[in-house]
Amino acid sequence: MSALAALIRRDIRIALRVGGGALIGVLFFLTVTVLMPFAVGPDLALLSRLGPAILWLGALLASLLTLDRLFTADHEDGSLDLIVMSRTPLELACAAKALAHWLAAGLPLIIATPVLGLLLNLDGTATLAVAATLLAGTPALTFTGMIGAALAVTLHRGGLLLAVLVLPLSIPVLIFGVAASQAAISGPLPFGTPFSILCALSLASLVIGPFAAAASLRHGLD
Amino acid sequence: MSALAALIRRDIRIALRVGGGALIGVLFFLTVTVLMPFAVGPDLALLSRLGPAILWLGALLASLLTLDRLFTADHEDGSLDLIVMSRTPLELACAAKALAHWLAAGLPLIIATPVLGLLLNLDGTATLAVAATLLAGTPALTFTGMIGAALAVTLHRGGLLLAVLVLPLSIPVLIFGVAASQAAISGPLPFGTPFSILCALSLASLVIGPFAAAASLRHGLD
Amino acid sequence: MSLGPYASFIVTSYALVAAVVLLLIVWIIADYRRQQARLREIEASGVTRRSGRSAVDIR
Amino acid sequence: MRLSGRNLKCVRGGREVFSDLDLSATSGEALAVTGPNGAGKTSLLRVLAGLLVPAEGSIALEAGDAELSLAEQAHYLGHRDALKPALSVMENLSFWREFLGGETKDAGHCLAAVALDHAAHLPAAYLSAGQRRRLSIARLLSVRRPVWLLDEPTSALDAAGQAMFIGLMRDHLASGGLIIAATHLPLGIDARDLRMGGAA
Amino acid sequence: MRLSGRNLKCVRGGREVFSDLDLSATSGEALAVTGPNGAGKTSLLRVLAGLLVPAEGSIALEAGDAELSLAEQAHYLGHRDALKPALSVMENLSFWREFLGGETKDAGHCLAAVALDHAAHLPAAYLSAGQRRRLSIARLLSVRRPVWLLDEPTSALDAAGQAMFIGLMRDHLASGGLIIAATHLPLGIDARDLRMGGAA
Amino acid sequence: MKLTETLTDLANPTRFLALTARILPWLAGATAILLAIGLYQSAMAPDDYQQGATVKIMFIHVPNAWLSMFVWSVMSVAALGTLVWRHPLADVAAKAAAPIGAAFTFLALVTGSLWGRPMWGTYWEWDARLTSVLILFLMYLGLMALWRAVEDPSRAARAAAVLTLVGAINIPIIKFSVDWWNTLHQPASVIRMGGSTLDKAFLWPLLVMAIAFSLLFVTLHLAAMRNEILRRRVRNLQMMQANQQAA
Ligand code: HEM
Ligand SMILES: Nc1ncnc2c1ncn2[C@@H]1O[C@H](COP(=O)(O)OP(=O)(O)OP(=O)(O)O)[C@@H](O)[C@H]1O
Ligand SMILES: Nc1ncnc2c1ncn2[C@@H]1O[C@H](COP(=O)(O)OP(=O)(O)OP(=O)(O)O)[C@@H](O)[C@H]1O
Ligand SMILES: [Mg+2]
Ligand SMILES: [Mg+2]
Repeated sequence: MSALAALIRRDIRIALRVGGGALIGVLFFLTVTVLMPFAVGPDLALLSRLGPAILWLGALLASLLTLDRLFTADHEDGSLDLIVMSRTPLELACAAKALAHWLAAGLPLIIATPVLGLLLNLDGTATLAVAATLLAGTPALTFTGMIGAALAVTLHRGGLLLAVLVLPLSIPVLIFGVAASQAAISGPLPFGTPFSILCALSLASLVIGPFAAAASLRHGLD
Repeated sequence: MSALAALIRRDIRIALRVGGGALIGVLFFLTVTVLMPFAVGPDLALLSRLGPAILWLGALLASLLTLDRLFTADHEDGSLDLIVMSRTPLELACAAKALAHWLAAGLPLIIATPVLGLLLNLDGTATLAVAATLLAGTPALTFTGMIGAALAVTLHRGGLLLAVLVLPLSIPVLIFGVAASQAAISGPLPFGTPFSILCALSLASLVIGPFAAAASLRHGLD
Repeated sequence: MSLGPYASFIVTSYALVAAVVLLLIVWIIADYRRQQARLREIEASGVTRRSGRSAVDIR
Repeated sequence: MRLSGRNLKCVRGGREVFSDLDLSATSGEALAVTGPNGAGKTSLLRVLAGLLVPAEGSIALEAGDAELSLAEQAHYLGHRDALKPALSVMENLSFWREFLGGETKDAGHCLAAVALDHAAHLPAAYLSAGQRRRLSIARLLSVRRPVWLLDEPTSALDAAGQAMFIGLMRDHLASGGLIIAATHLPLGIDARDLRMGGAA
Repeated sequence: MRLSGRNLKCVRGGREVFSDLDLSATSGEALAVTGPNGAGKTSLLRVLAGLLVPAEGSIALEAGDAELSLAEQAHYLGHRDALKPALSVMENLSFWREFLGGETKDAGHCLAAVALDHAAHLPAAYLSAGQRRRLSIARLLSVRRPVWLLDEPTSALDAAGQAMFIGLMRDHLASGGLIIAATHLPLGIDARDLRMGGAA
Repeated sequence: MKLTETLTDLANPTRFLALTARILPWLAGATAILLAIGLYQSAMAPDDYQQGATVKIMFIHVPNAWLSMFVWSVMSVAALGTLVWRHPLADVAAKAAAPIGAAFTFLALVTGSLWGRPMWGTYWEWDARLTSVLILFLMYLGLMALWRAVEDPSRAARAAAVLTLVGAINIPIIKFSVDWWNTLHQPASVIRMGGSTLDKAFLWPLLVMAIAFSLLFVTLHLAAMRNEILRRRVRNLQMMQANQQAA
């Protein structure tokens, strides 16, 4: 237990020092959001309609930007060897690393959602809905992405596999996330249905992700 | 001259073998495009109106995704030291690396545009216009992003901080890229004006990017 | 002086400017005090500058 | 305690690195693995550490902790030193100490043992090559593991550092541990030699 | 040719590493930089290579090529070996040979000189530590540079490799080159000693 | 000869501290007086026939907007000092200016929005002028984040200098955005080719306020630079303390 806590603490600390901290995460989303009106044009109604998708894309991007090096960095400096050899089950260690990544990269986005919602002209309920879907859905992005990150290490292929493997896995998450937020904002579908699917996806990935990642690390190191 | 050619060849070869750049960019691009209909709803007219904006956003985010390790990999294995010491002016070497990156990661996006145009319900001229603006504009994205990549090395910081620093620089490119495509599709403004500004931005970044990157590498290595 | 129908906008903007400028001033003064205090603290612990002059003395 | 490998064969990247290799070491004993570059010393250590799966053969640890695998009872010191540049020296060491678990020693003492205590609060990015190596050695001390698998442990150490490390290895052997070390230089302690053949 | 540094001072991470350092070396001469871990040997080499800016002092290369800076006339062999795992041994060497430019030698010959010709088509990811070091040494041979700045060049080399490298350094000195090498082990060639002080 | 002497004098941090200690009170006094005059004049200024009393927002909006650009220009000059002469005082000047510039930019944005609501019927519109100022604000924040994120000051200074110079291209974009794109925002009326088009009744208070705010910036900047120098002195002493304890 304390081993896992130590791992989580270490990874968050590194993320904050190297990535520049949670504040930077928020600044990043601010910038991405500010970009949108430039591309789409200053049509406020349209902007608020696109709002959830923009926030979800930002979340995907933030997790992709940093996730592919989840294990690679540890592999390159030899830490991964020691993690594999340790007395902590590898599945739990993988889960701890993914959790730390989510805390450092996913959570700040969710906390910043209200501010960004303002810029994107979302009203209160819409912002709340997007925040709820992000909270339920971003763990799935991290935990499926983790599988690609593990394969990237064992196959010595960086981006390619991550992209090929992870994006198809995360597209359902994106679709249901955006669908649930849209449902909450404009109807006519109920919010509950896509949202519960989203939660199911997250729960499934919480289990499958660590096992798949650990299996690929265990068999693929050299 | 042959030194620069060797550098470009090496970087492209590595990109293709490791699989980083090209495919992840295209796949991300694809994801953004696939996601939009869900966000906007099944309104085909609106979709084709947003088409150029979506493609440009995809291109910007995809280049952001792959660019941050342009110099970091070379720094970590010591290659950068030798590149700095070499007889090739550092500005040219930086430009060559950026060019290689664009060839491996930017060009595939442009080649993929027609397929994505289909998905977004764009007609022939519109697709052509977007492809032309991307061809003229993505070098500017790469060459301004390079500055961030160089800062990543000298600051020992990765990811989001750099995105925050560099994204504001790419906003003008995005504006004129979208404006030119819109002009070609629906008028009333002529295509030429924003397009020539776009080309001017690209040319300016071709000069500023390598100088800024080289300056930051030269002053910041240790 | 009457400010017309938009008095609240005018007053708010002047008040905001005053608030932010005051905040800047307060921050700078507090920062100055903090650095001075730290310098005194270090000096009290016996570290001296190479020039041999007191670090707190800046005149 | 007795570590033994029987009839080991290792294949990497489709090519056979070594085969038919037998080895054994008991408590208090050191085994020096020597041989030309590319002979397979590092590969052998990684097989023992459980990081590579041998193509043939078996490895056994007798009279060890029955609940734990060999890897869980071993320290591995490789070329790459498992340090995070963004963390301080102390943070790096404390992390491994907590994460590896088991019987631990005070981190400050371990740093002092490798003469790095004055640098405890520096970021690891600031360390010189030898200082990094010393910090890795401090990790071996901070958590007790009976088996030490060392890959060229003294590289980058200065004369004082080598003497210090020889003392630490002696202490480890005296307390019932065993050492298997790949090396090109004399280890500095009494050690049986395991010579591996092969090309440069 | 004569390389001299006068009154050099180096500051890294806000801390002074060394100061008041003078050095000089002429054609055909080797300078062995020695000292405890963290004394500043690597820092000195990086200052000479132009990769660090000295806080004070000046460096001059007399009777070298006037059109080129010292860095452009020097080879730097550091701890990190500038190899790309995805490229083959031959591709790695050929790239540096073409990129560094100047007077070049056949890449195949250079690989043979370090006994790596049998591995020319392997990916560099497959090399053992000593083989990687040999490949870096092949880079020194493939392009002629009068000044060699070497940081612990023989680490990871086996006995045969060290003998081979001593021969290569001798040849380099005989052809009018000069060598500045940081090392903890005897270099194996006649060399003047530059002893640096400092903490562990 | 005289000039270079003064410059080298100023470049010495200790001399800088001594000199600024003497002139800062005068600067602060002058700022206060001019601000008082400017505020009185803007209170007395007549209403605009189109904009009514809201024209009073101009007297604070425009100086803040000008300063937001001016401060970045100051930082660009300092950046040259950092890269070309590697002078620590240039680093200090650049670092101290960033938060002040960010504050002015923030104020320009907020007062502009508050003016926009009565004038254009909206607080915010994604047009070129407004957005380029928002980008300027983001870049100030980015620079501040960079200064905070990197603890080694000279390393941070060099990176920030490169970035400042690159970001300087945004300044002409802000200035000329109203000419290049047709936007909601007013085109230049004070500083333009062919002389000012603004009525004297508004021009005077505006100019006084602009000078007052510029003096405010100089005062705050010098004070912040002093703090920064002290902060570095603290850092150096702490380092020496650590070294003395290690020895
Ligand atoms: C958030 C919104 C706004 C921003 C970011 C903004 C920004 C700026 C900037 C940067 C300038 C200086 C430009 C230069 O020197 O050429 C400026 C000047 C000015 N602004 Fe705004 N502005 C905003 C809203 C407004 C509004 C709503 C009005 C009035 C309807 C307004 C009226 C003016 C005027 C009259 C000037 C002086 C122009 C001149 O004389 O050169 N601004 N503003
Ligand atoms: N990147 C860096 N940033 C800040 N300080 C550093 C950095 N690298 C090294 N140092 C410090 O500079 C000093 C000298 O380091 P250097 O690497 O030059 O030592 P060295 O003589 O090569 O030691 P070794 O024998 O261990 O290789 C050390 O005290 C180290 O902590
Ligand atoms: N990751 C790898 N994939 C495939 N082959 C490898 C890999 N690593 C090493 N090899 C090959 O295995 C053989 C043995 O390598 P190993 O690293 O075990 O040698 P070593 O005895 O440690 O050599 P050195 O003295 O140079 O450290 C070498 O021929 C090498 O080419
Ligand atoms: Mg080995
Ligand atoms: Mg060294």
